[in-house]
Amino acid sequence: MSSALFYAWVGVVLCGLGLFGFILHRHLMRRLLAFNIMGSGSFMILVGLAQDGRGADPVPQALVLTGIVVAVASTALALVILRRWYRVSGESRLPEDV
Amino acid sequence: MSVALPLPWLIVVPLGGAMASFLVPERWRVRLGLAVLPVMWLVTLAVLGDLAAHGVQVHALGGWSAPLGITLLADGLALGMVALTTLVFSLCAVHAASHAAEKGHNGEIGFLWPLLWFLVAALNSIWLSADIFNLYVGLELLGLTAVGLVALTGSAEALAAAMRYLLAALLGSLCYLLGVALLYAAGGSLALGDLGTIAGSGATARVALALMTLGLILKTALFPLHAWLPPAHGGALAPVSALLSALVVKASLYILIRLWLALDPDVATAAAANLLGALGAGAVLWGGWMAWRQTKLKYLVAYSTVAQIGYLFLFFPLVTGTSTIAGGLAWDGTLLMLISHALAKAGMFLAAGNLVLAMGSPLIADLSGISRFRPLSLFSFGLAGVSLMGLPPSGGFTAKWLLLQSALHSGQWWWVVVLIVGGLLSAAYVFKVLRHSFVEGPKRDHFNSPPMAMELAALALAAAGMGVGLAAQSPLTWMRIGSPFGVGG
Amino acid sequence: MSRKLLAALLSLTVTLALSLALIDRPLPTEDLPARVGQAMQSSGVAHPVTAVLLNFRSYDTLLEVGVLLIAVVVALALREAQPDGPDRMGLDNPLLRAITAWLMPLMLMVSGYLLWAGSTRPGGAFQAGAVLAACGVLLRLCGTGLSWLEQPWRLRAGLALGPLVFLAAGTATMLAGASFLAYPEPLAGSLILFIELNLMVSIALALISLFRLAPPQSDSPHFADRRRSRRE
Amino acid sequence: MSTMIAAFGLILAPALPLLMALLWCVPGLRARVAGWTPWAALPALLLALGGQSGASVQLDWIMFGTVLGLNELNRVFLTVTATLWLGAGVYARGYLAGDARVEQFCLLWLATMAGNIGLILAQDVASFYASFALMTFAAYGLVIHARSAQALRAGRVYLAMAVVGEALILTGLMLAASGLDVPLLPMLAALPEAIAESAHRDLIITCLFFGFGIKAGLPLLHMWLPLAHPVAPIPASAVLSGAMIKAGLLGWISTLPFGLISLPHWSLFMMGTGLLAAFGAAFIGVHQQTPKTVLAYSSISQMGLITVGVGAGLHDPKVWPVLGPAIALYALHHGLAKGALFLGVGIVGHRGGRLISPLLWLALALPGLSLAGPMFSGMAAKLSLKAALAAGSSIPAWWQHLPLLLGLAAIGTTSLIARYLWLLLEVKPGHPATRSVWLGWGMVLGASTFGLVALPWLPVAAGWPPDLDYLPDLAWPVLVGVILALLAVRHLRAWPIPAGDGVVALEWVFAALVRGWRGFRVVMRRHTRKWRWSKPGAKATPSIMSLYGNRLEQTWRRDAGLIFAALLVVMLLATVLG
Repeated sequence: MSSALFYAWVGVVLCGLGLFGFILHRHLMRRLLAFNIMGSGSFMILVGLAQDGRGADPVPQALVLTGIVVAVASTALALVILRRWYRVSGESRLPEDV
Repeated sequence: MSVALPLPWLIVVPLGGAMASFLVPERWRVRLGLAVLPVMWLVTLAVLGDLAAHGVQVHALGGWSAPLGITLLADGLALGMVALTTLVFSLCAVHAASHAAEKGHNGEIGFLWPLLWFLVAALNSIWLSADIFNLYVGLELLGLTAVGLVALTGSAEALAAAMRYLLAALLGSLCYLLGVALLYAAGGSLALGDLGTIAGSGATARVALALMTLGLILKTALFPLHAWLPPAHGGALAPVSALLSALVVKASLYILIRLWLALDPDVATAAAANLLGALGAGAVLWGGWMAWRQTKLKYLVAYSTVAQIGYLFLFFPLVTGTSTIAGGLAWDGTLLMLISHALAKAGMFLAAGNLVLAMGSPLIADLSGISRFRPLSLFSFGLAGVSLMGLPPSGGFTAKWLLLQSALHSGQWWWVVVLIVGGLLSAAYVFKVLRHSFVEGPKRDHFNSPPMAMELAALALAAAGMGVGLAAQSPLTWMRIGSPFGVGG
Repeated sequence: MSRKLLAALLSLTVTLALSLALIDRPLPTEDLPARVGQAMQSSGVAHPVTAVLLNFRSYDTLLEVGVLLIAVVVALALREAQPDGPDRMGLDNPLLRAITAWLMPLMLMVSGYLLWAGSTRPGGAFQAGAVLAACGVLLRLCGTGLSWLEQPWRLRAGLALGPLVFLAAGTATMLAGASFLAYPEPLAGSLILFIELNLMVSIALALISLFRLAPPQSDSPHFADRRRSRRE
Repeated sequence: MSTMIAAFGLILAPALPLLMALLWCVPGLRARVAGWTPWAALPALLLALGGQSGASVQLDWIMFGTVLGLNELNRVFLTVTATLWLGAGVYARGYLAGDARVEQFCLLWLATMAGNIGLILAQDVASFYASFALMTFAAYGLVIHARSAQALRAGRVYLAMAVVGEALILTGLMLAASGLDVPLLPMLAALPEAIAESAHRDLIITCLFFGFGIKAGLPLLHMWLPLAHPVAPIPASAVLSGAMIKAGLLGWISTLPFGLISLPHWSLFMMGTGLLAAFGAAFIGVHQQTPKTVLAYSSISQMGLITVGVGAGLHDPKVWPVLGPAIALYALHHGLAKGALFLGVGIVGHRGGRLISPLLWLALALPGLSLAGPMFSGMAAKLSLKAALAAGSSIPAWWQHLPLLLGLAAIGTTSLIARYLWLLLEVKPGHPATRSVWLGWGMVLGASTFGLVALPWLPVAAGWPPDLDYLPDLAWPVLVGVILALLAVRHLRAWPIPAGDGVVALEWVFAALVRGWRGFRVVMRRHTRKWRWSKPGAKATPSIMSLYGNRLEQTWRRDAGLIFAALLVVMLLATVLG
């Protein structure tokens, strides 16, 4: 196994863990963290898998940079909504999940 | 020979509109929005004219052609969606603007306009993009805008709905991104047109397809992943609901369709297609049933969207492994269904918004007596309902007719049952509303009256849904330009 | 209990499927890195990642900045719909203040360097903007009000600056007859730097705003009621 | 030039009412459009009277290409339809003057009319079905015009049956069209052949027979009729019963494979059904308490007779060329006569039944006599139908009794008319009759009395003037009926059979089912509460979401993540292994 493939595989494991957390937890903060873990996992797959056996590839690296910004924006938006929701309802979970 | 208008204008104009309306003081935003609308129309019509004159258009962004750069592709389907977006958006914008004008201010929804323009930019970027990673960015752009529009009123209900929507959108786009990562590793290119070269025998493309499909159907709110949709669409402002139901859920479906057609036929298996068809059938039945059970008018319309989305997913079993004729019929039928649902549903949401405004109550039971006071809004609601029920001569009917013919042609008669039972269910929930509004209950003479422009916007959309069926040939002829099923029909 | 098991089982299956996809992978037909290498000299920058980000796939970057801006717009809209109470941010911590005072110039310098370095080595507008935003966050944690940000118009102008410049550059090339975002070769390097500079400002402002707009802990009467009733 | 005029007429006939309906949507024009409403049927009438059979026009830009045309057969239907819509429209103008919902009524009237005329002229499946549906659903508004509880109930039954009918018709048409080479542009004329050769022939015929049968008032599918007709405004009842019922008949005639193959089983079934309707409806009808309900049952009975004729046509293909026109003629006769009878109720209503002059009584009774047989148009229609039935070769043995059965049915008709006239006496004075009301009634009455013999192009098979030898055949049932009626006045009291007969039982069963289900749920809930995990007495959290969704829906919302993952696994299996 090349190191690039290993990175990709770690990404796979992270994705699995993230998915597990995302579907199991109901606390919104935990879900958000799980989403970020899953996101990191997919970035690792994106970079690692493409470079396996072919050496450095700038394209996926650039894609990941774009992806990170998008993930940051999404996370920030989620946090804003989450905090607003917490403020008006006093809940850290969604209505049916309480 | 005239020079074709560059495609990016379709994105530059709304993006510029978004930034401009973000910059200007609040009191100018409505006027600015109405001023940009004609520009949007000009650009749309010019590009449509180019399509008619020169056929399929390709624009290599930055001068770098695929696979190095990103290309925009404007075939009949893409520009059909662009035109649909412009039409639906204009009428929703008129609705929103006259609502704001009537209230005398738009303080509480001050950032509505920048978000609306971002929505158009995001939609157009998705319709035109021919690059799977760019589609991911477009999806995120669209998702966050839509979530923002849902949350806009800031009430607890809106925030909860937005949060649930956001979670679904995030999970969906992550799964899509995972698929992109796998496809890039397997094919070495991100261009949609290059996907067909990936060998279908390996597991990578198949796993990628499964991930992307699931992510996209979560964003499309296909049963049983539809749970986020009713609160989000049912709780938002009327023009926002209209745009979300008419266009936003279609964007992820559009990507899915592009993806399935681009991949090697070996990858898109019949089992997967039938699974999608079965989920679509479930959506038609469950969504229709739930719509009928609703007590709030806008939730009824929202569940109706859940049901109508189901029809669109019959596309997959009807084109996978069937004859070209059946596939072509399904292609035509699905596109027509997509357009007519977009128009009818937008009209229905606007009409429902007007009715709710007039009643001062969100409940269907409070509609009694409205038939005499707001006949025009009710008429628009009914007209849109005709299209959703699939009664002739609406677009819904023509689309269903094509889908039925396709199902019979490919020998999959069970989808016929779904289509017909779905029509009966939609009749049940549409007439539920009409029945309540024809009842003359306790004397009520206090009804608010929304401005005329709001009623006319709803009517225009509902009538357009009707017109699409009446003149079904011409939109289909347009949208067949560059179609994988050829121009015959 | 069974829920946890089910979740574990399902995610394990997905992990296995992904692993299978990793192993059973066809060889790609396209060699994109080679194409990037060939196009490098006309890209205007020396670092391939920056070239991809701001030239070959600059459209992605434009939309990505749009995503960031949307998040801020939504946060602003939500604050309008539900005004926050008095701003009580600011930790009363002398050590933090002291360190911030020391670090601030250094961080500003790092930020500038990252922006400059972007054309030849790892770095760029986002990284620089992130460091700049960190400065803002630190200042805010110290309770130093960024008062010039309170002015809505200035904030909006700053936020829209980067995307607008980017969009204008792309449109200008289109008006000149080339493709959208097709920088003329001799100008490409400086144009990219200029765009990145503006982007950095907007990105930093966006991140700071997002930090500021998530409502702080508050004990509004309504909120306290809800918590009390839950406890009972 | 003349083809241009013909094409223009063909388009204008259905388009004018539609156009006026569109103009109605402009608030400023609404009152004016309402005033013009009756005249929207004029182009159709002119087309029917002055048009040429064989004219057609193709409009490629509508749907998948729409074709409108006029031929020998649909011209007959167009005549009766246009006359009725015009007459009843003029009548409605006087009848509804001062009604609060008159403007809405006009919109629905125009839409229904457009559908009715459109379906008659349509030559392609899509526009035929489109017009049919437009007529069906717009008529719902006419039925519930009064908004009373009765009207809404009638509307509910009407709508439920109409929706089922539409679904059946759509299924049938589509299955039939799928056998054609060009499935997108099927012509109506191509359907009978396609059905005759189709592998699903019986399924298609079942769908179409019952689908159109709902409109035509087949037994057990008739239940909307006696509910809807009495509650609708009088002019609406007239067109419902006179013109729109005939749409079902036209549907049969233009789609089923008449004259192509022999289908003895279907023939037997249809004729049996028709006879059941003819006698059953007459029996129930004479026990009714309002004149309009009696007329509704009379319509069912008359449509039963027509169904017998239709069934005969499926037995022997060779009979059809004679039988088809005879059926059309009979439909024309019945439509006009029934329209005149319905409108007559309103004429009586303006003074009260006992106060009107003998001459007026005679005028009111005329269409009834015509319907029963021995007079005017009715005579011509019945004679040609009898002649056509007699022409059938390879007759089954029981066919010889058909004249007797038809005679017996005529006794029923006579009794119904007698009952109707009797009930008219009881009508209390109501609204004033204006000139429009008299004019509308007069138009329909005149057309029903002389129309059939005045139009030279009508295919009167037995010829005119009729052979007087047939007179006894037609006269004896009337005599018997009159005697029976006189006896009944003296000695019999009406049974309390509710209007809508079967639907009452159905409603009862349905209500019982709903009650049972609710009770079952209450019991189950009590039963399961013990095993709920939540602590007893814990107050349920009031959820924002409680206004929508049920428990299953809440599960899907709460466990969306798990469902997503499960579906993902299924999809992975489907792609990787499939």
